[in-house]
Amino acid sequence: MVPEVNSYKTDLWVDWCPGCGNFGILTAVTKALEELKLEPSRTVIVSGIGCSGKIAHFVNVNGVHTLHGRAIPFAMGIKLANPDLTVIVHGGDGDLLSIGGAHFVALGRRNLDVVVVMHDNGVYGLTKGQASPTLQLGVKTKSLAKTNIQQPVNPILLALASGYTFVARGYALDVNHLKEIFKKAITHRGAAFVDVLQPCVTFNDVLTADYYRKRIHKLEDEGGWDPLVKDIDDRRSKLFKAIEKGLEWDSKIYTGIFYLDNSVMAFEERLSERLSRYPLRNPSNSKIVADNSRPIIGSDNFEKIFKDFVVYVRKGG
Amino acid sequence: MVPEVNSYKTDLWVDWCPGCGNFGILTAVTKALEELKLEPSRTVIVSGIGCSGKIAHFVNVNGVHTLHGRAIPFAMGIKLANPDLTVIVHGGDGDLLSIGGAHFVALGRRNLDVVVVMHDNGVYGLTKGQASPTLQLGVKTKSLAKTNIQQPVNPILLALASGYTFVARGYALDVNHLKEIFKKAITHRGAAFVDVLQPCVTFNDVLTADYYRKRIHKLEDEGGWDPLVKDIDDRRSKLFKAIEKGLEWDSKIYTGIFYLDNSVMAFEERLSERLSRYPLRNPSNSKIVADNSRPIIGSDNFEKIFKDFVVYVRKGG
Amino acid sequence: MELNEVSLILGGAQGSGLEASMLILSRALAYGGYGVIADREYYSNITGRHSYIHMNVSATNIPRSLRYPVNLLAAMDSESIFTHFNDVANGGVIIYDRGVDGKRISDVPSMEDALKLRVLKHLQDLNIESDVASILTYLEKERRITRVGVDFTRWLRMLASKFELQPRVLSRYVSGIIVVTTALILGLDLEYVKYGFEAQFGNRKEIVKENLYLMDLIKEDLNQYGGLLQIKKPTINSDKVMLATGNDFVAIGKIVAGVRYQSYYPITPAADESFLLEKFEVIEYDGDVIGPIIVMQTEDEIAAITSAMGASLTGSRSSTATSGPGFDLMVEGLSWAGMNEVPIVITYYQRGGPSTGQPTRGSQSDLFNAAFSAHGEFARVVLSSGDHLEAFYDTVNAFNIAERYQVPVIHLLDKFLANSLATVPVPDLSKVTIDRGFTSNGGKDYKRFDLNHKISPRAFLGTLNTVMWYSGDEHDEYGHIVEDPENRISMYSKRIEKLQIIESEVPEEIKLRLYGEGSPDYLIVGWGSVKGVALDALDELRKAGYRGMYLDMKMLYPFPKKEFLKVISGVDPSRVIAVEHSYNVSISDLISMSTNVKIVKKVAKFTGRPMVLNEFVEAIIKLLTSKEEYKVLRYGA
Amino acid sequence: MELNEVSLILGGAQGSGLEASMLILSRALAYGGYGVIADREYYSNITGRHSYIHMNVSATNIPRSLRYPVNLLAAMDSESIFTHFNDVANGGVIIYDRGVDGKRISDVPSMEDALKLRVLKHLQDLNIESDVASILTYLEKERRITRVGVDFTRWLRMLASKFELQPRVLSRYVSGIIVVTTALILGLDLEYVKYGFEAQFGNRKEIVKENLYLMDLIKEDLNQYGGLLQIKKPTINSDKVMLATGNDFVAIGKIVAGVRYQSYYPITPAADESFLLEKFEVIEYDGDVIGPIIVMQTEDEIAAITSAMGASLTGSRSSTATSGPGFDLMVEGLSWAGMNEVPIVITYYQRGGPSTGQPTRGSQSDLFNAAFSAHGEFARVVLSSGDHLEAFYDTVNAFNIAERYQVPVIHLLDKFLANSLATVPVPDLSKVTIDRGFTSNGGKDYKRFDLNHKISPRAFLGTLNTVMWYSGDEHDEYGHIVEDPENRISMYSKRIEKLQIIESEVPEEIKLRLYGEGSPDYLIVGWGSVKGVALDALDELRKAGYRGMYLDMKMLYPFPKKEFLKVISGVDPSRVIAVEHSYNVSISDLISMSTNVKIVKKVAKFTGRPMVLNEFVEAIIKLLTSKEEYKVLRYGA
Ligand SMILES: Cc1ncc(C[n+]2csc(CCOP(=O)(O)OP(=O)(O)O)c2C)c(N)n1
Ligand SMILES: Cc1ncc(C[n+]2csc(CCOP(=O)(O)OP(=O)(O)O)c2C)c(N)n1
Ligand code: SF4
Ligand code: SF4
Ligand SMILES: [Mg+2]
Ligand SMILES: [Mg+2]
Repeated sequence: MVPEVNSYKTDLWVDWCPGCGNFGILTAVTKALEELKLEPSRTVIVSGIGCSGKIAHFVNVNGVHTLHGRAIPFAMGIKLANPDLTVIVHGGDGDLLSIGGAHFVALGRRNLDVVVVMHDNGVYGLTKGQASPTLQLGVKTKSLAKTNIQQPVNPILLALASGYTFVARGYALDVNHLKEIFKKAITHRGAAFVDVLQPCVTFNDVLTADYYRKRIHKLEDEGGWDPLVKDIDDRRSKLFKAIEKGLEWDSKIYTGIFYLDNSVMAFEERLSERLSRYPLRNPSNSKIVADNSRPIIGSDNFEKIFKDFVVYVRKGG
Repeated sequence: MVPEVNSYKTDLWVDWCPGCGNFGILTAVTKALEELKLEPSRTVIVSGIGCSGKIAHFVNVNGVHTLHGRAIPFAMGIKLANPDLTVIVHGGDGDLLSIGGAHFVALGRRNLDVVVVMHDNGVYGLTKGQASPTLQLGVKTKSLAKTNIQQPVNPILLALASGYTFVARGYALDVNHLKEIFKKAITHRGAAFVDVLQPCVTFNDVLTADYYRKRIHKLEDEGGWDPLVKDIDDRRSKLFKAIEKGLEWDSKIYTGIFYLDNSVMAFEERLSERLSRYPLRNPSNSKIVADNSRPIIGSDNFEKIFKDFVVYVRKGG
Repeated sequence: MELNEVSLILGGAQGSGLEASMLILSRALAYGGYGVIADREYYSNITGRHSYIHMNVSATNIPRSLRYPVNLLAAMDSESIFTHFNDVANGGVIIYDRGVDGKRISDVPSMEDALKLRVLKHLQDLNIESDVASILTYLEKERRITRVGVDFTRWLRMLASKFELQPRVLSRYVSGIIVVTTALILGLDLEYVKYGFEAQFGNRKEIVKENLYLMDLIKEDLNQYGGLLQIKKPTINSDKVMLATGNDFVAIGKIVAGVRYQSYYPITPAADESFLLEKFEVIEYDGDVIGPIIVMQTEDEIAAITSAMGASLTGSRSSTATSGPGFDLMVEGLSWAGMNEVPIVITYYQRGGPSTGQPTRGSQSDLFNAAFSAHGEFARVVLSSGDHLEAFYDTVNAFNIAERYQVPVIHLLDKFLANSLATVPVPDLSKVTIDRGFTSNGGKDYKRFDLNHKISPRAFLGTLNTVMWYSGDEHDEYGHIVEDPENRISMYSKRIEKLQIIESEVPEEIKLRLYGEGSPDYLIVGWGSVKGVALDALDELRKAGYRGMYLDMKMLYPFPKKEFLKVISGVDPSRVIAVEHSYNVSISDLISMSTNVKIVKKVAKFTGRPMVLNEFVEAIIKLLTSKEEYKVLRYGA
Repeated sequence: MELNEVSLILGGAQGSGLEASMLILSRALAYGGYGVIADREYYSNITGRHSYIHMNVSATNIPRSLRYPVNLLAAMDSESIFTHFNDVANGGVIIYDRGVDGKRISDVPSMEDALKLRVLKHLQDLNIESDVASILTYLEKERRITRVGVDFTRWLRMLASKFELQPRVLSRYVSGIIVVTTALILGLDLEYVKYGFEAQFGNRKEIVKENLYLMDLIKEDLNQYGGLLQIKKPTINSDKVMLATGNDFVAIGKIVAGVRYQSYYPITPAADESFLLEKFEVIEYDGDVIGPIIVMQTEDEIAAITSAMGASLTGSRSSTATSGPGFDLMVEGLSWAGMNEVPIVITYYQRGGPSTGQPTRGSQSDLFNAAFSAHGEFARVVLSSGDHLEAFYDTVNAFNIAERYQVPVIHLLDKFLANSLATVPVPDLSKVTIDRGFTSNGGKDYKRFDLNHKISPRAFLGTLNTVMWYSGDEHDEYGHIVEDPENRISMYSKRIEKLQIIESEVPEEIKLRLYGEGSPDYLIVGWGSVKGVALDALDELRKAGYRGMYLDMKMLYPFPKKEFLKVISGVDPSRVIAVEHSYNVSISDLISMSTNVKIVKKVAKFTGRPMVLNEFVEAIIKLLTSKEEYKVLRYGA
């Protein structure tokens, strides 16, 4: 069906389970895009495979629905080649932290200006409810034959350890709060990570809306919370505070922005130090063809450019 | 050549560059095995691909030299199937933290009783010196065409975030100290990680012996350092101390044991709660064949075991 | 008129309990002595998309294929009617919820546009309105299809008040209603259905009771429809059967084979196999214990194959199960297995590709991936299975071949077989043996890759007084890296030449099987799950006067040239037809490559839906009677 | 007697500067007007293992293959002598360090046991002691081989005192000594060598000066040996050449083709290509800038291919480079490219497999991996290149084909070509064009997968007023997931049927090339880097009275059946010989499969070392004159 260009939602039928937390994420992200007035043609949602991954089809901006675990490197190629685009990754907790774990860490290391939104439901939704890397040890959701015997990884701590410069957690059912986080993540220059607690009503009967309702606290509601790194000396202390809050779980689960550091150069900036005219001139817009379908390197300049490889045979002999 | 069974070193020629830090690691590990009197036939070194990976051939215990980045899952299969074996992984920093990043995190989550030794030289040795994930941002070793524009990942912090219950750092040229760390790592029950600072004399002219000599401090030398988690309440504070020391780099680099938690069940223990006779009875020693090459499930017991799938057709009809 | 055979479709939204309906009804039928095969079609979706069970029930034999049109459609919702009404045979029956009478196609958001438009067009051509009632009226008038409108809501309300049930749990009872109604129309003894409920719900006695209460209600209300499509009394002579899916049979095969380490990363349609294995991790039996089987959910498929190889080195039978995307990730590991002569079994369930493709639909498009992916040259074996029972035996064969020849074995199955439920004879355990190959007790100067043997004696990691080395690099007899060219030639040749040993030693019945009448006037060649439809087609075609045979290629790599050529020798090449669920019908390429026999006639299907008998037979006749060489089948919603 | 052609080996430990020797000497020779080809053989090791350069220098033409025995061995150490002494021709020359005279084989720990034992056995058979002096004496006496013993240490000491150099840097000058000594013996004008030093060290003027000082010393000391193997004055008529490796030519080809995103994960023998590209990230030229080319070292090969696909979607020409293990990891990504019709180039350098195998040695054992790995069916193209210059043009072709047909293109090369250095004519840029295929400006109702075209017009991510979707799932024209069977048939067929368009449209010279004389009495079929040796063999065989042709298969997939059959039609099938660096000679399987032509005669080599002319010619003659069908070549240390 032809998408309505005026809306940030496509008119496809959304085939998530009724009550799924993903609906909240979808609303929050479309609202964020709308409020930021992002041009759909200059915005790309890159998603992995899972229930979460389908979101790329439901938002009326460019959508690249990739492979399980690989949304981040796809997004990296898109962003580096066309740095004008706003690139947002959506993935499941299995997608990003299990099979995609190496890419998750690598993106943090690069601090590339991409937002990563993790649909954190504690299960592998689309494959019918196996334990995901965020499911707590010893838990047995109704979809598991046996108790989970793998420890969870804390996404906030992992993101901080990897080098993300914007680290936040949102809750799928608190759409407005989530939307605000998304807006800040999108406008942040650097790698941003948003862990979104997302009830899976079909497979996860432990991490339910009820479970979260009792535990969620907003960081903003803690007196004097300020995640922003003021200068390099402030980094360590902000990092520790972020870790401290990020690790809380059993009785209190914090949402909001844990860490925000604008002092680290984004990867595009580092590149631009090396590639003089980048990002203005970039892979997606730099010329490669001259007239008559000729390459811009032709008989006239080839030898000059590759002079190190050309040997002019000595005269006479 | 036939290895000398009395020695923990094989008599192969060691083809690392003269002066390579790997020699120190080799000595430390063979000494540790020797002092622990580990039975070579019950010990397995599982290595990845890189200069570091060759170590599996130089130690006279079982050696499994695997694939780039995959030593950890190979080791997991070996250890789970035969939990009697002492299993030690050796990998490069590229091997374990770049291509193998997802496995590195997953092992921490499992707290499986395996030791991971990382040969941390800041470069991809065997492929001629590209930047590894531990090389600092902005550094240009002699083997790089351009300055490194990826941030380093801090292995100590990443290991802690992943859930390793023994986290240490050693220095390849301080063999005795390293050996002691190895011994403790091997005897620790759970996932142990040892980050070994290893000068690469051929490609890394920044992280040299000289560089380290000026900066290395032993944690033990700090008054009152005690990495051991006493009880669950102590966990958080020990974790924070470990992170704090682990993040130090520019002027001081700490070696020694950062974190040690014996209170987390090892994966084998969790399994044994589920599989009654494990680890005593395990995949490598449990019976599968009866007499005459018959499976132990035969005509007599097949239907009983799989009764849920058998339908006895109603009589008469 | 009583029917020998009934085809039916149970349709409804994903998540509404269709699978339970399938299981209960099939158990009931099996208990009653009928043969059943049931294909499960569903979207890559958890809740809401259209899903259906396509079943074939027979009183006279164990059915091997599906047929269209069906005699009965049991529709849980309007979408099922819109989607399948055209597939109901004249004189058939449609069971549906009277509450949806007024629904129009445009009211159904879950239907895909392509289908909607197609159905609307069709209805327009027939000059019917696009609502349920109009369609049913039309069917009644023009095609003598009885509509059995039932009132789900009323029954559920009665159930609720009787047992004091919450409204939100009521939808769970719809699956039972569908079963009972269907059973009534088939004129089944309701005792069978009772058995079905009991077998399904086991000791959850309350649920059984509730369903039996519903059964009584329904029986009363629908008395008039009883036996509308009366199926004959069964004449299959067997006092017990197994009722299980392909996934189940492979899992059971692995348990019997002695698998001790199974790794997996969840993926459709492979994950159910591991799920079952998890249930059998430890089998307590007569005071003894079988196992443990460690079933590991790994972080990805790379860890799945590499950890299984690690486990295998310790001497435990090890395997993993996956489908296309996961197999792709295992390819580098496969190459290590080849280099290090590691016995390992990879159960590979094909689904629709490329990429994520149609993850819940079937295909046979991965033959070349299984046979040829991975860099470098080394010995591997690819086996396929034609039906559920073969899947069981072949699973054991796969482990035996893996250990005997110290090679990775890929057991290539597909979603059709994996997810279809069937009544199957109980395997004959007296035919099963375990072959662990040439093992060694190691010792002081043990050489894992001893060149004195074509297949080196294998000691396990952990063997007393023994150390050994493995390396993905080229190695010497000890397993240490060596780049010497002469050593290279010896080691490399030794590894590859195991293929010749395998080709010559593996028994013929594991390689291929031939069905049908001698000196045929046509030959169908296929592999895997097309067997069922091919065999049924032989029967149909015989009635139409064609004498045919079906050649089931079971060992696909190394390709059994000799045996194949023997079979093919008597047949007119222009009367050989290759069939496959793919576009390329790649088995014909494999045959060309291995034997230089060129098969030009092909039947292909790549919609993700299984080949059904009628279209298959038609295609064969067309190919036999015309110049056409390539038929694409397209039946099935 | 002056020589038209000289073969030589420069041997020494890895890390001792052999590569520099090769470059300086080759530059000198190129400057002097000679043709050069140089193969580099080395272990998977950074320092210490034995490494050597095998070169062929010609005064009359650009050499295409290597030969044994060699006329000259320049040995930096004793291991080089032990390893290669047997490969020196009667009447040849060995340059060596007099300091190693007393070394015995047992003193060399870096030699592998297999080789040690073989050499010891050989020496025993010859009844010689296993020390350098004994061997050289024997060679002098029995085989008229001149030993040119030099005193490295003395020269280096003199150099050190003259320029006040630290002892630890002295070893760097050994490469220069080797070059000068070799040049002297070949009777080269030392001006050429001077040029070599200058070209190599550029503005590091001090180093040039030091080396020239050494040159003078050596000239004086070794005057007596000047022109011992005098090479003729060159008669090749060309005023300029390129001197570069296969890696270099591919990188240069990518730059000319307009690559803008190249991802890689380090791996031998691919990484050098990316290393060169990195140097050309931004080409400042005449006040303008070409580029930028983003060269990304990714975290693994999965990220390499997926990020390159991402970049490609934005319209930038994108590629990645790898070898077997890395390609294996890219296979799932490849399948996504097929499904989403993403133009992307994968440069695939084959090395010895399986697994890590022989990572620094060559092979052609990955043809089937390139052509058939990945699940599901989709269009891809596999191209190969026969030599350095072809590698350049084919790189551009690869991008053009990728974009024109919106398919992944695999450019299949190997380590032999990648790492060998050669003098090559400067590419003719007037023959190069850029074809970006069918692009679109998008717009409001843009459909990325428009079924109205066999190849849908491609708009790029970021196009004004345009949104589009991509999905690895089966999709509709917009790119949205759809499981409808009819849509499936259309989309699936459209994607695969591009193969037919490619087969029919791609120009013949990209598909295959035929060399040699018409109506031949034998035909060699090969692909990739065997071209050089095959062409030289044609010449040799002509001298022996055989009229042959060489068919170079360049487009391997889709296989150009029509053109192949045309070529093969005139030739007696029993006189067709397939050659490949593999065990299976898989090109013959590919041919059987695609055309049903069965090639039974095969020449294989899988030691990791390149086929050399003498063994190749012998094998062909053997196959032409006997019943033998399969020859395994094994020459080279
Ligand atoms: C390589 C590969 N392996 C496995 C799968 C099967 N698969 C599909 S979705 C999924 C996991 C979904 O879990 P998660 O990432 O948490 O996403 P969710 O569905 O919970 O949103 C898996 C394993 C796949 N598509 N590709
Ligand atoms: C899949 C795969 N990709 C790439 C390589 C090539 N490779 C060999 S060693 C290596 C990296 C070595 O670096 P590191 O892991 O740090 O080990 P080191 O050599 O420094 O000890 C790489 C990329 C490979 N063997 N396999
Ligand atoms: S399975 Fe869970 S995550 Fe997936 S759509 Fe349903 S509720 Fe949402
Ligand atoms: S390259 Fe570096 S790490 Fe590798 S052996 Fe040499 S010094 Fe050691
Ligand atoms: Mg999830
Ligand atoms: Mg390293």
